[in-house]
Amino acid sequence: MNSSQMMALMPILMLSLTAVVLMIQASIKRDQNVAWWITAAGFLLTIWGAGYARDFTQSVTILLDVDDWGLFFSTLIVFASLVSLILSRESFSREGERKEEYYLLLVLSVLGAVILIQSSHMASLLLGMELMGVALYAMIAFPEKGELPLEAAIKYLVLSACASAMLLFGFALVYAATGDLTYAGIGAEVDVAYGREPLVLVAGSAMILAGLGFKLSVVPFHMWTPDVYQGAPTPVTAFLATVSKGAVFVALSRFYLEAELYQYDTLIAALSVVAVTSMLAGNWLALRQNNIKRLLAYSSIAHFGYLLVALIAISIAQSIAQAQLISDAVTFYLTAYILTTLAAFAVVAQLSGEDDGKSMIGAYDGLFWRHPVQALGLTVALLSFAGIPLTAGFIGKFYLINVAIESQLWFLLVALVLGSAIGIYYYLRFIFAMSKTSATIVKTQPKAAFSGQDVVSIVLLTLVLALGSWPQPFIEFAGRL
Amino acid sequence: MDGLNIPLNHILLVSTLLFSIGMLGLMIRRNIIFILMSLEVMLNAAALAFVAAGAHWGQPDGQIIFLLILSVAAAEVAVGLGLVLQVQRRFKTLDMDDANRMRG
Amino acid sequence: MLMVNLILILLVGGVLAMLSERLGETMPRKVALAVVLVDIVYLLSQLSAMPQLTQLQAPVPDDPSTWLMHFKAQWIPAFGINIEFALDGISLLMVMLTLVLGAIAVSSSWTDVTTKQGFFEANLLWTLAGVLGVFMALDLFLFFLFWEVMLIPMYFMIAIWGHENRGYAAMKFFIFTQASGLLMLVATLALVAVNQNATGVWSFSYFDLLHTSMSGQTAHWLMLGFFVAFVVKLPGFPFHTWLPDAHTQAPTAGSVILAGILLKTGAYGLIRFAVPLFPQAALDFSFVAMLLGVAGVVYGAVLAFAQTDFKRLVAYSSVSHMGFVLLGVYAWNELALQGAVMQMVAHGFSTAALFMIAGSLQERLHTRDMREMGGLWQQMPRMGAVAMFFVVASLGLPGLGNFVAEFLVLLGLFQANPWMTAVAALGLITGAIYSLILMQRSFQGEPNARYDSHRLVDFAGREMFTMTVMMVALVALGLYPQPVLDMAQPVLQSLLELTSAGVTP
Amino acid sequence: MAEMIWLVPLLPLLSSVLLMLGSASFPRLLVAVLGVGSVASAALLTMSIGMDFLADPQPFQMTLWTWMQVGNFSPGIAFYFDGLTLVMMSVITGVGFLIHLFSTEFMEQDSSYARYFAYLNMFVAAMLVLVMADNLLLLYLGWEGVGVCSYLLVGFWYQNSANGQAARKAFVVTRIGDTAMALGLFLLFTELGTLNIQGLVGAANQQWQVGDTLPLIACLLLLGGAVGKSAQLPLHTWLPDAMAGPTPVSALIHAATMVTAGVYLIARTHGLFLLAPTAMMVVAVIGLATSLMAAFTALMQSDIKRILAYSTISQIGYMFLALGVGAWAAGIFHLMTHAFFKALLFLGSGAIIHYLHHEHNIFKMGGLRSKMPVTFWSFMIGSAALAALPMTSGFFSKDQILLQAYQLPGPGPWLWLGGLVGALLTAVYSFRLVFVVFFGEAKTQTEGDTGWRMAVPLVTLCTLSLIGGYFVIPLDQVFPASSGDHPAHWVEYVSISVPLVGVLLAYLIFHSGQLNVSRLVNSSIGQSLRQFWHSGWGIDWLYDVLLVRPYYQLSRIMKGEPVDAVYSLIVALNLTFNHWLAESQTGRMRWYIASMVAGLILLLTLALQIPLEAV
Amino acid sequence: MLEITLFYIAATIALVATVLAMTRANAIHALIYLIVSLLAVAVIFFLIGAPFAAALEIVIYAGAIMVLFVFVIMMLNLGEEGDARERGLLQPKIWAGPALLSLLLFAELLYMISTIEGPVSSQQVTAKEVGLALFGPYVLAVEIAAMLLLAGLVGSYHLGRRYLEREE
Repeated sequence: MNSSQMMALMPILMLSLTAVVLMIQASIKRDQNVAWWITAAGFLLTIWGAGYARDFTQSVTILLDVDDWGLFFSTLIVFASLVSLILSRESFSREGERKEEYYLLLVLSVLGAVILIQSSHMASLLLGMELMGVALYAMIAFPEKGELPLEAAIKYLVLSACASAMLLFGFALVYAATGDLTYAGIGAEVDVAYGREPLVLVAGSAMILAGLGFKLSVVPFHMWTPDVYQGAPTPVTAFLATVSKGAVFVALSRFYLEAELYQYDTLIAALSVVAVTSMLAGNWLALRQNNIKRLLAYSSIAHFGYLLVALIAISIAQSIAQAQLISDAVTFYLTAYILTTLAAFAVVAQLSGEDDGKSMIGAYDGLFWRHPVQALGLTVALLSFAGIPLTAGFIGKFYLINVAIESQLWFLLVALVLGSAIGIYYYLRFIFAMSKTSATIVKTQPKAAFSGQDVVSIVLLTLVLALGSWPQPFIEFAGRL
Repeated sequence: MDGLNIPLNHILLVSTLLFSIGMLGLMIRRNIIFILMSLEVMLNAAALAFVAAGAHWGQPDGQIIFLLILSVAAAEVAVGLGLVLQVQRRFKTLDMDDANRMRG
Repeated sequence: MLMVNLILILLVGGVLAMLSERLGETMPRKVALAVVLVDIVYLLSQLSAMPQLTQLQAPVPDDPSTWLMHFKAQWIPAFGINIEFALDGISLLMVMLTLVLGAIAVSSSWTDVTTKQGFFEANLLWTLAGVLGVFMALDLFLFFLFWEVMLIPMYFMIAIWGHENRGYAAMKFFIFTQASGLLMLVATLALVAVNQNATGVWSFSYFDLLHTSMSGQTAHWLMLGFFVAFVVKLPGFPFHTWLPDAHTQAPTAGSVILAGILLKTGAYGLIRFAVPLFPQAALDFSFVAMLLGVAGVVYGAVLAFAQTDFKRLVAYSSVSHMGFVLLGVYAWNELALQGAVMQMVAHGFSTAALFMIAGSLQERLHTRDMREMGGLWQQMPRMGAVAMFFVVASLGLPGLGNFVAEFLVLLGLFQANPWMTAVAALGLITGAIYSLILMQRSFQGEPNARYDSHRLVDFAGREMFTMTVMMVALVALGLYPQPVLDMAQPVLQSLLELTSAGVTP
Repeated sequence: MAEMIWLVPLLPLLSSVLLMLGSASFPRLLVAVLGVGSVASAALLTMSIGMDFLADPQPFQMTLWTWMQVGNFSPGIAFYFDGLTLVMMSVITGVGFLIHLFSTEFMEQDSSYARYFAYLNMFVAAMLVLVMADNLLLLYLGWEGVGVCSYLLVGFWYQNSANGQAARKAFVVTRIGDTAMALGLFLLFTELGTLNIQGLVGAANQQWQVGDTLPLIACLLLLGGAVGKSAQLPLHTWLPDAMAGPTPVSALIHAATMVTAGVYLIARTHGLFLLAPTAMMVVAVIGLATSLMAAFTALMQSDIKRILAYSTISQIGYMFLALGVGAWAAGIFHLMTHAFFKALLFLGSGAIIHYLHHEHNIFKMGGLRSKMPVTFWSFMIGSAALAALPMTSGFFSKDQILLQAYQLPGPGPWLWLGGLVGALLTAVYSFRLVFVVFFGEAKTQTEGDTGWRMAVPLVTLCTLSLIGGYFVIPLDQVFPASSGDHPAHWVEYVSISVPLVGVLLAYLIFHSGQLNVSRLVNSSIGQSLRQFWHSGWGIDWLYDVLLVRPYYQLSRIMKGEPVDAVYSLIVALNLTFNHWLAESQTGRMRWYIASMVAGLILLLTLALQIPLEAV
Repeated sequence: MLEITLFYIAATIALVATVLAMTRANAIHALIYLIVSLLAVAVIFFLIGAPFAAALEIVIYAGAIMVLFVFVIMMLNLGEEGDARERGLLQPKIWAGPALLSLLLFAELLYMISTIEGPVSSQQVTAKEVGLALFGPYVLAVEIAAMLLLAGLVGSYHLGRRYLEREE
């Protein structure tokens, strides 16, 4: 490895450094405040590092491939982690001085995610995913009391490990068929291998998709989502929903494209079935859900169903321009989704905290009159999820519909439209609850004081709106990735 | 020694069987410890497949992945067993069907 | 910039109205009224400075420079999306209607809304801003944006200040319009994609898309996408069922805006987009569309008659009246189109007034159920007389605006399809039946004993003033509709030429 | 004076608006002055215009402004004035003035005095617009305007919902006819390109031949409107119910003016009807049938106003008969005389009702001859004219109609015969009324006879009813001249004698009792026939069963919004899916794993599909 | 042929031991069967020319990881009741469905691997080769694996420590 490669690895190095510093700090004097600041500084450094590394994009060994796209998403998920970190500050109050372990786990998990995003090899994919996952298990189970976090952690661990096993088995089969472990190598071999052992290759790919699909919680691998979302501490849920899912989706698209899985029609058919059922089932499941965390879980199922449309479309892209449009669509949608989800969880974290009862719809009655800022934040987030214009979610949906039309994926388009139409209902239910004006609620004066989380909410809300109403700069930026 | 005569698909057959058995165990056991064991079986089956494939191609990569799987398994088991301790403390049982508070 | 400013004034005004609540309970409505009036004055002052207005010429549909006004600024060049507004006679007409009814709506909320006035007036103004956007946007993306965004403040108005079943009504309203809007979005994007494939350029501009050539099949499907969105908003049978609920539950000002303006966006969309963009498909589809129109006319009338809820009755009458608009648009000749435009304006006033009366009744009686009314004329003769005026207006009494509209529509329709006209004319009879029963059950008949003991307050100065404005407007429209007709005429003329060029005989 | 013609309708209209605006604050005297004065000045204006016209009978047209201009559709707010217009305007303003005057006393006690005059003035204005209109659209405006005024006035005493019911019935039933008329307008404009009456007739005569289908359809559609407004079969049912309004209203609207609008319409568009002989035949048959049906019904009524209402229907039937046989001038002449004597009769009955505490049943009256002499003589003269006794105005007009009907080639004599039967019945029922009400024993107390404001109109109308037959009305330029030759003398003698026979019969049956018909009446056939006639030939019942109740039923069924069921189904479907899927989220890990495995199997199966064939 | 025979024997042992492990009611018994299975797999590794993997399988998998299980089982001190309970749960009603699923999965996997042809390579991949690769192109993987183990360490420390603290 030469120094240029080291420069390319700057975000990873920064995160590792943060982890090390955290450990050293813990060994000197345990102070959760200092740990928090170290972590925050580490994340900021990582973001700087990601920018720095843009001048050194290249493959680093066979394991990692640092490119602009990956660096952008690294930045994004580190940003998401930063938000999660800020949200975490108020949480886990019972854990007292032990919180620095949580920060260390958070850093390790982000490290896993960044590696996952930049992976170009099965080994790095596996390790990144597992690093992210193992740290997450502990983060989910972090609260000392309560049964739900533990149950969530167990469920996530077992199911996730099961999915990893599927993924690994799939890898093994693909390896057996192609004799290569790098994405590019597989892609190069795929034609020959397909001629030789089509079944093994396709089956292996299908198992890989199953394993990754689990992390994305697409139907039929979605069952864990609501329980884990609900049980996990809210900042961790936010982390899971944005960092984990985002990174896995990036890795999936990389693998899918570089290993040229799109050459198999049947795989596309299977993916289409998954996409359609996700779009519909996710929305149906959320329809009458009263717990906002579970609701967001179900809605995420649908959203990754929508995203799969882009993946399917890119398989049949006719031209470079079309492929560019589709990759822009993925970038935009994923970004919009991550920002929106963060905006939603920023509010949920503040309002619901770790009290499961406060996640219920009843706790949101009249929020507009109690916490206007929070209510506005959640409203904008929900509208963005629903794809109402002026929000980032709308432009994302606009992209996806465009993609579906350009690629003439009519069935998927129908499912997308149907799903979106159903989705409006449950997003509105919460908005309606927030706007309720019962006599007691209206009398309470809104809180005048501004908390740090309000600032987070406002920042995210502004981002979601800005991306929705002035998307051009971002589109240009995404186009260059 | 050489493994010239062992057909790859036989080894894969074994690993597939192991994988299926592990899956079966995962589905039927309710005790969290057995569930973790089943996961080990599945990971091991995948590892076997990797090593076999590596041997098939005469590459060290299969074994390296095996090594990585090993560390993955170790990390997961470590956290998993940590969770087992907490489960026992908070739920007073290891039966996962009884440790079920969330649904719907 | 006029067009952008018009919208901005309302948007900013909404924020001001919301903030002004801190200065006093009653401040917001004053601010809101002032904002709308400022907008009106601004529009008029700018218009008076415009020489073209006196000699309206036919705007060439695909040449924005021939329009009254045109504004274009880049927005999302990646997709060829611009902030593009343009104004022609019909838009101008609708803009003026919106602002006037907006002022009336503010006035109707004067005593109606008691909680969170600031936010209420803000929503009202934002809805108006959205509607203005719809009437002026000529970039399909921008149009869609306004089309959707105006729903949100409207949704809040129903959901927060509505009556007993507001949650359901607001939800239904939103989902109907939103789901149909999605279809329109898909159709828009498909249209743009077709255009892009043909020309290699992304453009959402109406002026570029007018001549998109596509196969008949494609055009048919795309036209349907637009059609459904607009007909849901119109509302046309069988997509009307959100309307009675929304109207019934909305606060008075909400109903006024909903019936007076929001429904017109659907009609406007049909005239501006659904037909000109797909002339051939629209022609092929016109029979079905007219059938739906006739069904709406008759069905709305029958159901209006069956209602016992004052507002619901008026709501169904809207379904019936807007059926005429649908007929007028798809008869697609000058007479019928002029009729449709007239209906948009006249219905705006007459129904808004009826909803205001309903609101006043609810405010006084705390019910909308006509079984608990009766003989109210005795206590409130002024309100009764006003109600009578608008009832006969709504049943199409000659001399008032609605008659001109319905007559022109039917006359035009007769040239297109006499049999359809014969059935649609049933609406004149059924219209009389429900209109008069409304009067009978509320203001006439034996005075209800419930209200013997306490004095019901008759219309006072403010209410009479707003009502008078609308009455004068309707009489003027009925006896001298020429200004309105003249304003719409050049536009319709050029649209007719445009579509006839796009249709193979 | 001619250029002032627009003031004629405007004056009552302005007065009406003023009265509405100031209804609460104006003193009664001001109300009366405004209400009566406006019509009076309109009448004076009409008179002076009429003088000018008679001096120089030149029809003229006057456009105030173009109402609307859409393409080549450009109806104006424009008036056309000729002899026919003059006759109609004179009747409207003249009789209207008298009735207004009468009303000032009649309605004195009513709390809504101003509202009453506002409506009444508005009616006069609308009616004037109707007859003065230069085009059919403006005519339609007046046409609907009088309909609304009629609705308002019939339901004037709104506290009683029966009145409201009657008012709505009147409006809706006429609206049915109006709708047909509107369709006729559409057809005429579409085919002829104009709605200007003169231009239209001219164009029609150029474009169409006698006996073509299009003019037939157009005429039938117009006839639909006429039938509705003029309460002819089959749309006559509203008129008897419309008697719920104040009696002067019945006199003005439902006897003298509005109900004859149909006659006016047909007369005005006679140029069209001449192109459609079949339509004319239909007009004649409808007229005759209506006249007979109504006469029989009138015979059986006991409510004084209903008798007069049916008699009005019957008399308008005569006018239709006249129009149908081409006796245009005779029809209009009868329209005028009928306006005089029927207004007289209604006002008389109004006086009776007024002073008899709102008693309507003639069998509860009696012997009023001495107590209310003015009213008695009014009724005598009115009934004589109605029965067409010689030398009364009704005699001249009705006689002309019957004779011209006889002269119609073909079915003429039969129409004449039918007309005679009607004339006989008319005499019987009108004098039945006189004998029952004014002779015999007094059964009620009166409050004295009429004051001057009631008496003056009554006396004036008495005079007009007597001498009206000698008026020469300037219609020669309007209508084609009739043949001019006279039928055989015996025809005339029979025509003259039949009413006398009728009066005699009435005297014998209802006064002297020498002719005892009770056995005939009480026989079972007589009973049922009586019942049948009394109910107006069961037509109301028929409509109730065929139209009204089904409509109520339909609306009741539909009230629940059947279309919404579709959407409810969609919602239910979604909820079902939601339910199923939510059930699947059991929270059990083993189940979750199983679902994942099943998903994997599914995915593999899908993925392996095509390679299966490829292998 | 010896290798092949040994392979089949080892495979059979592995499979049987795994099945037994999965069906035991007593955790320690199951664990021991699992270790047997792992050892048999180690034999297979050895037979197919991966001695390094075989050694790791024994040392780390069977040795270290399984011992972790033993510790925890001992710590929790699961008694006879637990065994009885476990035994009672293994009803056909419970395993029939999952068994069917597993069978289906197996059938599908079997179907697709049946097409693979060719034996495993004749050459042994020695520990040296593995080591070279490991610290050559895979050097980053080693670093990341370290991080992974760190995460596992911190996680289990956090979870386990609380357990111990509570026990005191």
